[in-house]
Amino acid sequence: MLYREAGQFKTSYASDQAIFPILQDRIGIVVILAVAFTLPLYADDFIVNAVMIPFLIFSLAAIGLNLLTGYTGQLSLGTGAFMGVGAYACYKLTTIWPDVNIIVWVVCSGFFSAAVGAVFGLPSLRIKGFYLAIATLAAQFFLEWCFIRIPWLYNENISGAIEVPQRELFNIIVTGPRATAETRYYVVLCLVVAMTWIASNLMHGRIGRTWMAVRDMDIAAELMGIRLLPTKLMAFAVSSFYCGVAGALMVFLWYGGAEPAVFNINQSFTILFMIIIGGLGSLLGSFLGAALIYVLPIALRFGPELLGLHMHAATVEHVTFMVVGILIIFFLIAEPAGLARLWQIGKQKLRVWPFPY
Amino acid sequence: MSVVEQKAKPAATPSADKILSVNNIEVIYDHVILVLKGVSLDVPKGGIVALLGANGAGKTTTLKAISNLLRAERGDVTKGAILFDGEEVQNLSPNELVRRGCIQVMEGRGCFGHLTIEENLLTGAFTRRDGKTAIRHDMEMVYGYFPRLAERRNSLAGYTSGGEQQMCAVGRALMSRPKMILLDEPSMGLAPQIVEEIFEIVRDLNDREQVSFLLAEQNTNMALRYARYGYILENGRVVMDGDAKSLAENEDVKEFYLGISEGRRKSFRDGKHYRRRKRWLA
Amino acid sequence: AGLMASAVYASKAQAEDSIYVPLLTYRTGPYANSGIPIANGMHDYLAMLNERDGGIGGVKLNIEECETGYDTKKGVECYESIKGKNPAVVNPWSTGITLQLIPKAGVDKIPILSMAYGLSAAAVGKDFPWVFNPPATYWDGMSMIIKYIGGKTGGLDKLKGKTVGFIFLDAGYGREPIPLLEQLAKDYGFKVKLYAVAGKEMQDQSSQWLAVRRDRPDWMIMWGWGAMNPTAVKRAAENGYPMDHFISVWWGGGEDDARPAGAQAKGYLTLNFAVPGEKFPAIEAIMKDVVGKGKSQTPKDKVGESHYNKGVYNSVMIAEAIRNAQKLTGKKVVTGEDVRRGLETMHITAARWKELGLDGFAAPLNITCADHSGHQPAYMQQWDGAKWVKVSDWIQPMTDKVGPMLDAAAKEYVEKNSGWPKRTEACDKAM
Amino acid sequence: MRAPGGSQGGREAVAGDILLSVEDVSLSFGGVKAVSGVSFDIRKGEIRAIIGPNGAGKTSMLNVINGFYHPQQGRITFKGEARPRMRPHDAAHGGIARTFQNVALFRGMSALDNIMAGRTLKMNANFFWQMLRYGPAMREEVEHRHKVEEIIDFLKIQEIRRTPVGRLPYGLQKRVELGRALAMEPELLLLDEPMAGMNLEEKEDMSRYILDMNDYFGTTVALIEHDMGVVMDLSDRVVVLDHGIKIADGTPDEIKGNQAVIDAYLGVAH
Amino acid sequence: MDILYSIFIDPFAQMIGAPDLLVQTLWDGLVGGMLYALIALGFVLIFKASGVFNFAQGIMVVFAGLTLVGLYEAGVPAFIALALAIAVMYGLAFAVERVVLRPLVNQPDIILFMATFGITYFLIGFGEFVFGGDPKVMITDDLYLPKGSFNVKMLGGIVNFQRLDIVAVVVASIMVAALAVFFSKTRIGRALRAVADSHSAALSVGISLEQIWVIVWFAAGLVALVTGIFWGARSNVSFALEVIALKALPVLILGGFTSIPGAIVGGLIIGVGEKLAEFYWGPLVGGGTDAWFAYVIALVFLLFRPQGLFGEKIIERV
Ligand SMILES: Nc1ncnc2c1ncn2[C@@H]1O[C@H](COP(=O)(O)OP(=O)(O)OP(=O)(O)O)[C@@H](O)[C@H]1O
Ligand SMILES: Nc1ncnc2c1ncn2[C@@H]1O[C@H](COP(=O)(O)OP(=O)(O)OP(=O)(O)O)[C@@H](O)[C@H]1O
Ligand SMILES: [Mg+2]
Ligand SMILES: [Mg+2]
Repeated sequence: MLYREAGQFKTSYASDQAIFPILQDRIGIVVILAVAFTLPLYADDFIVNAVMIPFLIFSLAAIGLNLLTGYTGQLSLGTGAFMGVGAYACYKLTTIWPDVNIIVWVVCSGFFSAAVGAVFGLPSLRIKGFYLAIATLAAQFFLEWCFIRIPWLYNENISGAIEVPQRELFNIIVTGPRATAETRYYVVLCLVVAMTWIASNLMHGRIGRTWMAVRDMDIAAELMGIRLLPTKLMAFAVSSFYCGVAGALMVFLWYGGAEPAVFNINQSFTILFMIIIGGLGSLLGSFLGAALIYVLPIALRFGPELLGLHMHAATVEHVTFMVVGILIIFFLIAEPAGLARLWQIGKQKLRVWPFPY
Repeated sequence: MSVVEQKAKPAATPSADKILSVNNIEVIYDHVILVLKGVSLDVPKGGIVALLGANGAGKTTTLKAISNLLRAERGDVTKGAILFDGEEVQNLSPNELVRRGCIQVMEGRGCFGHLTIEENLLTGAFTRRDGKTAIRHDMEMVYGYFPRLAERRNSLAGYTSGGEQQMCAVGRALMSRPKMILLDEPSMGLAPQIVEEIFEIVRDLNDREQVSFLLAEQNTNMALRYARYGYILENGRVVMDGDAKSLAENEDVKEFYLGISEGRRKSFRDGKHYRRRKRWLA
Repeated sequence: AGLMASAVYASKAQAEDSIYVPLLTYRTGPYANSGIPIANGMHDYLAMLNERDGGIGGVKLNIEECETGYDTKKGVECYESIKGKNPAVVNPWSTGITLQLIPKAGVDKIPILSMAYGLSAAAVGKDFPWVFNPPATYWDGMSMIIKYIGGKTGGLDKLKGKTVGFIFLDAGYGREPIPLLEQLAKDYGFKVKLYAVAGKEMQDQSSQWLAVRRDRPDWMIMWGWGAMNPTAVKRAAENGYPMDHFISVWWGGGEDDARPAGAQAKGYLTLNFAVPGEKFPAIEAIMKDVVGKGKSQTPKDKVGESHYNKGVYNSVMIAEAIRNAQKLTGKKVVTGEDVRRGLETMHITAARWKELGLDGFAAPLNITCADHSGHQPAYMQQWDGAKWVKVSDWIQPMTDKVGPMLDAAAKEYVEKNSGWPKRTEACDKAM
Repeated sequence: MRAPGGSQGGREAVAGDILLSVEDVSLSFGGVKAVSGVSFDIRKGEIRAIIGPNGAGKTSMLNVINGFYHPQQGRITFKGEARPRMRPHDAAHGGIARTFQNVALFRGMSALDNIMAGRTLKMNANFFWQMLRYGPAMREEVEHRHKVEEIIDFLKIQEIRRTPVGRLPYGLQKRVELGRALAMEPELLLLDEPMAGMNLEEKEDMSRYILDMNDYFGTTVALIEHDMGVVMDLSDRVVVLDHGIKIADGTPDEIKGNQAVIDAYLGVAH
Repeated sequence: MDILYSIFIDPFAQMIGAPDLLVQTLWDGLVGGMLYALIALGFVLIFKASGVFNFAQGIMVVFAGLTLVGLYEAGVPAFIALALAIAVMYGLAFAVERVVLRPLVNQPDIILFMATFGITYFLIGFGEFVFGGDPKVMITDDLYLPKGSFNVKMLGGIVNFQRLDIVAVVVASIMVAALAVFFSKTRIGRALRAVADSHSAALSVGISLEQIWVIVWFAAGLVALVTGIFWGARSNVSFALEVIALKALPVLILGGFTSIPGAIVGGLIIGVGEKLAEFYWGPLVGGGTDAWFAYVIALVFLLFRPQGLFGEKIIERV
């Protein structure tokens, strides 16, 4: 009985079109944001640094991919490389113009990966589905090769890796080894919240509808006056923008340095799996998926220790792999449409509670 | 026969004269969407039974529950039982059901787009073991029923027109030599004389080979002309049943399903603006 | 998440009366074949100290492995999870992870020991007080190989006009020695041909070896890892490349690298800095107290193999650094800060090796405040079809060539990383 | 365009201008001749039916009209303009909307969003405002929502506004599809078997919608349908195809009596 | 000018100048291509029969190889180990059908794809748990696989043929031919294609998905075992082998997901193409082009034939 929209009347279409039309949802989101913004006050460094920051960054990348794959229906396996483009762009920008605020560069780096993404999105006009994956795979491997082969990209560092120089924002160190976990966390959190909000706006408006139309039935979409190529290219660009920013954040605010291997195909797969398991075409799903795929293995690794079991590190790893595999299958069977859908069904049940349906 | 009577009957009694009996089933999709709220019906051996009802009444769902295809749609029969030839269908897999002679023609065709028309027909004979010549023979029979299919036998089904696909789906079901066919809107998208033809085929098979039929139809007129018994489904409940003749004479049915009021057929131009349907029970 | 945090704290509390030695290892993933013996060697030696001596200086070692799978992401995660537990030292065992940890080490005050891998420039103690890469850097290794080749051709000056092929894993690790190789090529007048092997191609390499057949280099040098090594050895043999002209850096010198090619690999050469074999008293102690008692994952017949002994070498350095740190500070339970000082004053003479029960196991090791690598010599070993045989004396690196390049590289690193801290840590006197 | 409500009783052929004309169009796929040498025209404001047996080439004809297929031969003139290599979205821009034989809704979206998607062409707030969902973007959204709600009221599908269309029963899907096409405010609406799979009452409703649309908005309609009752009652003129060839063209009454049509299509029932 | 020369003239001059090397390159490409095709075949089988893009094929190769060698190392005679490995692959097929596919019938492709990723994860963990992460040497002698090589003098040079490669090519060709016939000519083959088209329609005509899936997964398991043996013999059997599955993707896509001959032709085009490119043009850009070249070839072909060379037509009609 707690979760009912009964009695909440909409008096205008504007309010009916709000993203969270139900009061309880709005309260929920405020609570989540409040918890997120106060987290460093009571969580330890490990949680902030090794769990929350990567979780948020992965969520952002997952949103990026979800915009393309979940909302527009274009399967992409090049996420890792697009993230890499963002990271390398950000690195080049901040080393060429060190005085410009790093946050500006992080955001700008998204434009570079948007451009690259749009170029590799061109074949999407002709090629579809799993076949399209090949175009993005070509992007993945070609770009990965560029990250290794073009020394200019990493300023000719002998190690072949990029290192993150120290940068400040209002005299607070935000990147480099001396930036505290809290600072980095807040920067990441703010960006992720802002970009999620923007993504949500886009998806609830005309652009989102055209993308979904293209996903669901491209022929019908075209017969309704939607131009396929510009629409798909825009999806590629926006999606790559998100991935690029996520990549830049990953290197600058989490790893503090990166070699090309960070942006390999496994990264692409990881993020794809996040959105599938979280829910294609759902922003919430991007977060849930990131949590399951990234945070769960960490939790599992520390699980045995928690239970006082002393397993060998490698054994823990083996068991973790098996359990994660089983859980993926389990969740898929429980709800193929993803965790986000599971959540919706839960809400629906709550709505009719205490009756079964 | 009324709904109440059916409920009272013990569910598991196999009865000799019924090929199919559905006892008070309830179906839920996705764990939350309740679609059938207690549907019961019987099909006698060698009978033709029509299942009528508006859009969304639950006809397709009922048929899928019978042929056990619901699981593939994340639907579940949560209550009640379905007996085909004395056996609980819930314990049988769809292919075992087909082997036992119960086959469904799905709504919206469901042809295999990447197979040719001929290959589509052959898949219909998948469960058969009586040799190539028998299968050939039946294929010729199907081509005899639908000459249009013979013309298009080597084209991929995905490229054929809507009506051709519908014929293909019906023909494919015939290929399995079933004892009972569940037809879901067979007339949809077919030209009038083909519709007629399909119903003639139904009657013919029923006469000659004692094949039983359960027809879910919107074309009430046709359905009641060929069926012997009918059920009317509204909102997941059976609201009326009876002999085809008596149904056809019922005033409400006449008005809402047959489009006859005051004894004559109305023109579609004369439709009143947005009438509210009178609902039974629901 | 809260639960996990408390788990982490719980083991922190445990650690009060012992020295926490985390080992970042990888027994899974595509590079496991190289990772497993090393992990075993590292673990077993430390475990042996616990069993035989009750730890170091009377304090037990709390040895804990964290599985990285050679994956940077997991490696960093491991680091984050151990850094709160007062680790004595971190061994990242992956160049990628090392690069990531280098900037963090100084901030978290945890020394990084990257034995003969990682960032070569980190040998410059002035700029990298927290990073150690003994006994030799990749550049040292490359210079030793060229020296060896020079010796075989009758002097370095005879290299003029010869062609040297370099086949490498196309990643930071494999590319690192290229600048030195090119420098040496210029100095001695030989030609260099590069053959890059992408990570995905590790198992194939046919186009690379075909190119080798075309170019007919006089010598082949390899910087490979994991599954790349055995495949390369096989391809070389198949293409009829003379195996005794095919030399790998020390990481290609595992038994598992040569064994799959079997007799075909006969003649294959690699550098090594820790002599394989189980006839050393310390290794025998491992056999008796650890492996023999089933306290290890090592199969008996793998004790004393080439990579295993490299793992032992790594742990000897850890143990010696802890010992030094105890002496320097007078504390029993030492932390990362102390161990850093211990590492900077590490001096394992031949006599000390003997004391350790490892007589002739390795060349003397000398790390100082300025020199975090030691630039110690290595020797050449050759596969005889079934095992490794030592075929050369200790080869000294060309310090005169390597030194200036290291300094330049370190300088460049510091310049590129604006805000890189100036060294403030004082230097201890060598003991 | 006729005045609202001005069409009770028998309909005279509407003497509008020619909106679309199809001249000698042929289309074949490999060996299959889907359409061969068909010519006819559609006048402004009329309801034009296209009938014929299964596989006669009716759907293909619609596909040619809105640029999804390109005929090998012949010419389509729409509003006095012939556009040889017209793409489907050009047709949409020109004011042609359609529904599909096998419902082609955007399955993952709600009914409301589907209909809103129909208004894409009419919306133009730029990316920046879309991003913020504020200012022009929000205004536009609300304004079009009003229009869409009118359509929803018109089609009586208020209750299913928020239901993902994939889960709707077939008949309602067809109705939503009609709504989506209506939302485009087309000049020419192509309906491909809009009443297949509907029962009588629903057909009556649907007929009503089509007539009203035709009356109130002056939308020209090309209608493919197999229910002869509907075709004969609704349409002003009928063109009959068989095996890709036009076999008759005329008012419903003429068609009813045409022997060729009876043989090829209607059968004895009528 | 120089650049143009080294792109357009020099490589061809080299080819003509040293025809033996060209032949060797082509042969190596052919062998490589056949071996890619073998992996691709595993994908095709499952895709064709159930519309599932089986991400786990790579790990199945490793798992099959490890089982064989692992059993052998545990003292089981080679051919009994082989038989047991086959049995294990059957068990795997059975389990996958029961636990994964059956509950996920009629779900979109991408979901099934994801499920196979779950299988991959499980098999990695399970395989390492049972067999350990260290690499194993493939048994070749006991399986009577030939060793060594012979040189053929031709075209003014010598061309080297590995005996093992020849066997690999022969075995791969036989498997492909057999499977191609099976798919196009038999009743089961037709049913498989029907299942790939639509699960629910296949159910409705009485095709037993359970049975079909076990058959194809088992067939794919056998293909994996053969692949494991040959790839294992080329380097060794380790978890690193899993990545070669990625090399099969362009082959698969170029050939068309559903075509068995396509897998072979695609394999050959890609095998030969990438070897030629790396060998003759690679040095211009510092080598390592084989990391991506295959994908670019595939992409170029796709732009002209969006369904791959032999793929089923993409049906578009409304
Ligand atoms: N897979 C599904 N998930 C959720 N709800 C469903 C699903 N399939 C059908 N429904 C719902 O079940 C109800 C009955 O649908 P059903 O398809 O059985 O109706 P029907 O009588 O066959 O209608 P029609 O005449 O339009 O075919 C509808 O309200 C529909 O929304
Ligand atoms: N893309 C295509 N490729 C091959 N053949 C096609 C294609 N589209 C249509 N056809 C063929 O053209 C013929 C006409 O098809 P069309 O869909 O226009 O028929 P229709 O008149 O709409 O029939 P129905 O009433 O059954 O829907 C059919 O025989 C069909 O098989
Ligand atoms: Mg239905
Ligand atoms: Mg049609």
